[in-house]
Amino acid sequence: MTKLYNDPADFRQELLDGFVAAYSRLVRRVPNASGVMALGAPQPGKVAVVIGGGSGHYPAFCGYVGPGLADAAVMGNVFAAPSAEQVYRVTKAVAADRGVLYCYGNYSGDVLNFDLAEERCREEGLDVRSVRVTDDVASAGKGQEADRRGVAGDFFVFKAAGASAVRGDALAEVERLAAKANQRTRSFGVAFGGCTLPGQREALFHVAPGRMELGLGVHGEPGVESSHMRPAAEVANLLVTALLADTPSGAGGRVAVLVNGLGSTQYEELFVLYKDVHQRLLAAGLEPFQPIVAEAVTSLDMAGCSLSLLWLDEELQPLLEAPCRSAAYTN
Amino acid sequence: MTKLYNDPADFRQELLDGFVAAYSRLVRRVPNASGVMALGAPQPGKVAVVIGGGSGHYPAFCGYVGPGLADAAVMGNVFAAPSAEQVYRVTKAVAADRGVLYCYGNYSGDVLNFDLAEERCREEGLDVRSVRVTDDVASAGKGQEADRRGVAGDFFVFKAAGASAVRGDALAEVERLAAKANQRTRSFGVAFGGCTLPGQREALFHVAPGRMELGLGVHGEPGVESSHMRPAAEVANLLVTALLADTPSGAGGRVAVLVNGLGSTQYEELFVLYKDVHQRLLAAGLEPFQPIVAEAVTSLDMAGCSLSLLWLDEELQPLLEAPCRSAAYTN
Amino acid sequence: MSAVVVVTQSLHKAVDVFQAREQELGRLDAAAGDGDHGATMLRGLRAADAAVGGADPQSAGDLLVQAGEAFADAAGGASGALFGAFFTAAGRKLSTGDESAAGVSEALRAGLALVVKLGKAVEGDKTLIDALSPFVAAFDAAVAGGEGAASAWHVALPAAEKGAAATAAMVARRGRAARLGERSRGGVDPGAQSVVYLLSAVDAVLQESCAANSSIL
Amino acid sequence: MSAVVVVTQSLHKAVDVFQAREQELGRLDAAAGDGDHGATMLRGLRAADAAVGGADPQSAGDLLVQAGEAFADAAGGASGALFGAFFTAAGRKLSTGDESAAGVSEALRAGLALVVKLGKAVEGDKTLIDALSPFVAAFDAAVAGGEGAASAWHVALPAAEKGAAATAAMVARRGRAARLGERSRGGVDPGAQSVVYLLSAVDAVLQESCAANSSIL
Ligand SMILES: Nc1ncnc2c1ncn2[C@@H]1O[C@H](COP(=O)(O)OP(=O)(O)O)[C@@H](O)[C@H]1O
Ligand SMILES: Nc1ncnc2c1ncn2[C@@H]1O[C@H](COP(=O)(O)OP(=O)(O)O)[C@@H](O)[C@H]1O
Ligand SMILES: [Mg+2]
Ligand SMILES: [Mg+2]
Ligand SMILES: [Mg+2]
Ligand SMILES: [Mg+2]
Repeated sequence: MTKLYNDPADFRQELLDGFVAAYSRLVRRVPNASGVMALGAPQPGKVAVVIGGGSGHYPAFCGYVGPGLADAAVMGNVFAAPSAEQVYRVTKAVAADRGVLYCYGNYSGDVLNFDLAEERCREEGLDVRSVRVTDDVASAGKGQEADRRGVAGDFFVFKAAGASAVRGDALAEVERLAAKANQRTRSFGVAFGGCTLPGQREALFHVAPGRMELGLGVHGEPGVESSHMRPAAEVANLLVTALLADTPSGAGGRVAVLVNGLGSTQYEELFVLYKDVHQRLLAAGLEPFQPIVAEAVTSLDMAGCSLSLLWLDEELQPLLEAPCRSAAYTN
Repeated sequence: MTKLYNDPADFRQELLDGFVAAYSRLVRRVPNASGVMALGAPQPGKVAVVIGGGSGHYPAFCGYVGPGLADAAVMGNVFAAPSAEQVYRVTKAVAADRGVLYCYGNYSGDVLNFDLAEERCREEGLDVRSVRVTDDVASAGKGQEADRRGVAGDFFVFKAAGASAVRGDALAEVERLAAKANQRTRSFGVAFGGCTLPGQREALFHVAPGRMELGLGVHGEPGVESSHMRPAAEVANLLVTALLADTPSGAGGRVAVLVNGLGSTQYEELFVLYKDVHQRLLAAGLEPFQPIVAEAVTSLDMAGCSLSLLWLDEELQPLLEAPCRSAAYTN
Repeated sequence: MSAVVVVTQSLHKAVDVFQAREQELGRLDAAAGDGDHGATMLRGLRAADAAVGGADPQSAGDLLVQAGEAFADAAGGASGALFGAFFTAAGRKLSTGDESAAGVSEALRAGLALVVKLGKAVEGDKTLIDALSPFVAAFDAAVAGGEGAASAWHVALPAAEKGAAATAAMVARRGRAARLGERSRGGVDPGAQSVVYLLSAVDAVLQESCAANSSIL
Repeated sequence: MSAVVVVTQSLHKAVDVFQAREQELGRLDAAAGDGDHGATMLRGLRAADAAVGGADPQSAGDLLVQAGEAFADAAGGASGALFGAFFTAAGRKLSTGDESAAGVSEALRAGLALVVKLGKAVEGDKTLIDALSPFVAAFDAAVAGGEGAASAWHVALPAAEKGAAATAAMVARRGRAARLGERSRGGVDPGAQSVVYLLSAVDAVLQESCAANSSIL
């Protein structure tokens, strides 16, 4: 339950103020807009990577702004996509001379608003492209990959886009690589308990004691299936099985791994889970590459976790390995 | 509530296995001991910094092992100090030729076990010193600083010790600087909800709806005072006031700041809180230095947060600024 | 009552209505989505109301454009973009056309067309379209049958209500809820319900104005 | 029943007792500490029991030393170090001294002395000392009065129980709970309660052994 707030209507504004006050060594507020930009932006000679979405998912999105990652993040209200107007303003603030790539999770609200901003920028002659993250296998079946929503896989796609942009790749190339990272990323999550919007007393949803929800969305969208709670080893098995069943075409044997906590689930639990995830991946003949066990894309105080795999190749691996610096992730 | 586990009796073992499997690029398991050591340890020419304590506080303690931070972490069971035997074994595994510094929170169990290990090592001719972190102003009054327990201030003390050791300082100097960092660090915390030990169905304590506990310990030790829940701005005021009232002697005007989440409290809430913390520090004539808003020392899934301030000087600031790399903190 | 006053009073009324309905709409959204629909609509309407309240008296169309822009920006999310686009497109049409019943009808059609173009939903997808589209058709028919705007509005309202109610039996194919498949069946679509509350707020203003025996609409 | 058998059977019995008491001791610890005392004791006792069970039959003193080391290592925490030290120091004394009642008395005193030395607690600090110290004194007195070990143990047990019960009214001055000041008053100290359960487990074994009319102790 959200406990620390003043007027719930000011929540987005105040969290951005606090974020920028804390991390002024990395970011500043986009003037007159609900967004955060890297200190060095706009950076001539570089494609600008603009990420964004609703609030409530920190480190997504503002935690990933900085050198080697995003140039800016547009921040909507809790669980609400930012408006097209805000996306537009942030874009104008960070666009340099090589164009702009939008990267965001594939949700109706985000698509509508980023698309409107993209159209407006294009009318002004600014080259803007978009890569929508669609990693959640629970949200649409095989063959409908483009309809899937974006969850923790955001992290891999942002990292790939940021690393490509910072080394000077052209917009079409940054777009291609981000799209490729997305095309090869799969996630699946489970939830054990609901989250509560600031100022609300009732949780968005409840998970009955002793049960868990499979495939639940990061905004509390109900899962695709409900199950009794299982030991960590079985949950690991279930997550790995769901992803391997959806292995993307052209996949190799090396996978970047992200075990993501949604909010209330402890790091210790994530490590207990990872123990078996690791063994299952090895057993499936896969080589886990620089696994990350952390809170990368949260959902307020939801209890639960997800597993994301990115099947690497020789193009993508260096992008994940590349250095970067941001409030939430430094490599 | 802890949800992801197998046999609760295996929790420590499994989380360590998972941690080491995930971060094998940074750490490895200490052979035959409940601990984690940096890949480069033992490192000749360098004082070894050994941290540790009970599990349930990730990133403390194993998340802070790596270059520029600790050489090893000894990990006890959940909320139980590691045994003297384990401390001893880990010490022997990472001690090089410049001695060893123990850094840990000041709790009866930790003191007893680290002291026993220290004594045993000394008998073997190994120079071991200890710095106990005592930052929690809620746990003992002024004049009794040495009786205070260690909470999120651990982070600053570990960072100072790690940075001093890695640049080649002698043991006495590493000890002096870690002790100085501790002497100048103050923390105060509030809790909004209890945490649950793995396998237990009942929380360790409960905070009634609409109330909060002031000065609660990171293991659920009851707070020094109970209060009605307040808006974030008032909580910020209360935290800053408590720390400023306890300003250490010799304090300057620049303070390192850590707003620490205990587990279930959202990052967004911590930023909303930080907005007012920042303003209050400025109003008090203090200059916040590279603030960190993160989960640095957690308490399973407890809801709550703490504020830590380290009054810097020209010796300590470079230690905090120095580069480091670990699973949880890279600078 | 002038068309300008109808717009400003309707927004004012809508703020009251959505304040009372915020929790209910949130719960409808929580059933299959993310629970923010009530808060999003209220945020948008407050901003629209404020934008229009501060503006110099202009044409109703210009006011609607301003309201739509303020709504879209403050609300965000899917409904911010879609309701905002509806207001803006309707306002544009109104300010270039006339404020007769036929002009209002054209404006509504323009608004609906943009929402469909942006959101790509068709009737039966369990979205706000399921309330808005039948309303616009019924309003059109009433106007073609010779009704004035206020009376056509009142006559058409049940079509929106019926459309919204029918979403309960639908499986979502657009928006957040679309990922749920069969599990999205059972609840009324929050966006469709909001359409009903919005149109009802306008209706209330129009009926009051008729009772006071004004003319324009 | 030999002293070796008393040690092994007592540990075995203690595992059963603490299994039944784990939750209760956890709750006592949660009141002012961190709630892990029951789990910690049980973990330690299981390890001690396993270590001793696997060992070749040796002297009771050596077994106690091994039990103490296994206990301390597996339990961790404050009680791991302190109970472990008690067993180890008592065992060392027993294996260098004799296994008569006077020898047991000396061993108990050696154990207590190390616990006091390490933990620096005195009676009244609301720790396990408040149960252990009166027990050792009462045992001593009973032995001095001519009782055999088993009967002295039985006679001394109420002193531990009384000491543990008295901790409820104390303010903690050592260990985790010491930070609470006045708020630590009210509950029995978990470590003191564990002393009672441990001593009672030994007593049960000794009384059975007497009933079976054995001799050594
Ligand atoms: N593509 C779309 N076309 C038409 N209406 C849509 C579309 N996507 C979403 N909606 C409408 O928006 C409503 C949800 O609004 P809201 O909760 O405010 O946005 P979000 O889904 O971004 O949280 C849905 O109930 C539906 O009526
Ligand atoms: N310094 C000390 N001297 C004597 N006994 C102590 C001391 N510190 C703690 N204890 C005992 O240990 C008990 C707590 O044990 P336990 O919960 O297992 O350890 P921890 O405090 O490390 O969680 C207390 O109830 C008290 O009896
Ligand atoms: Mg939303
Ligand atoms: Mg403990
Ligand atoms: Mg919604
Ligand atoms: Mg304890």
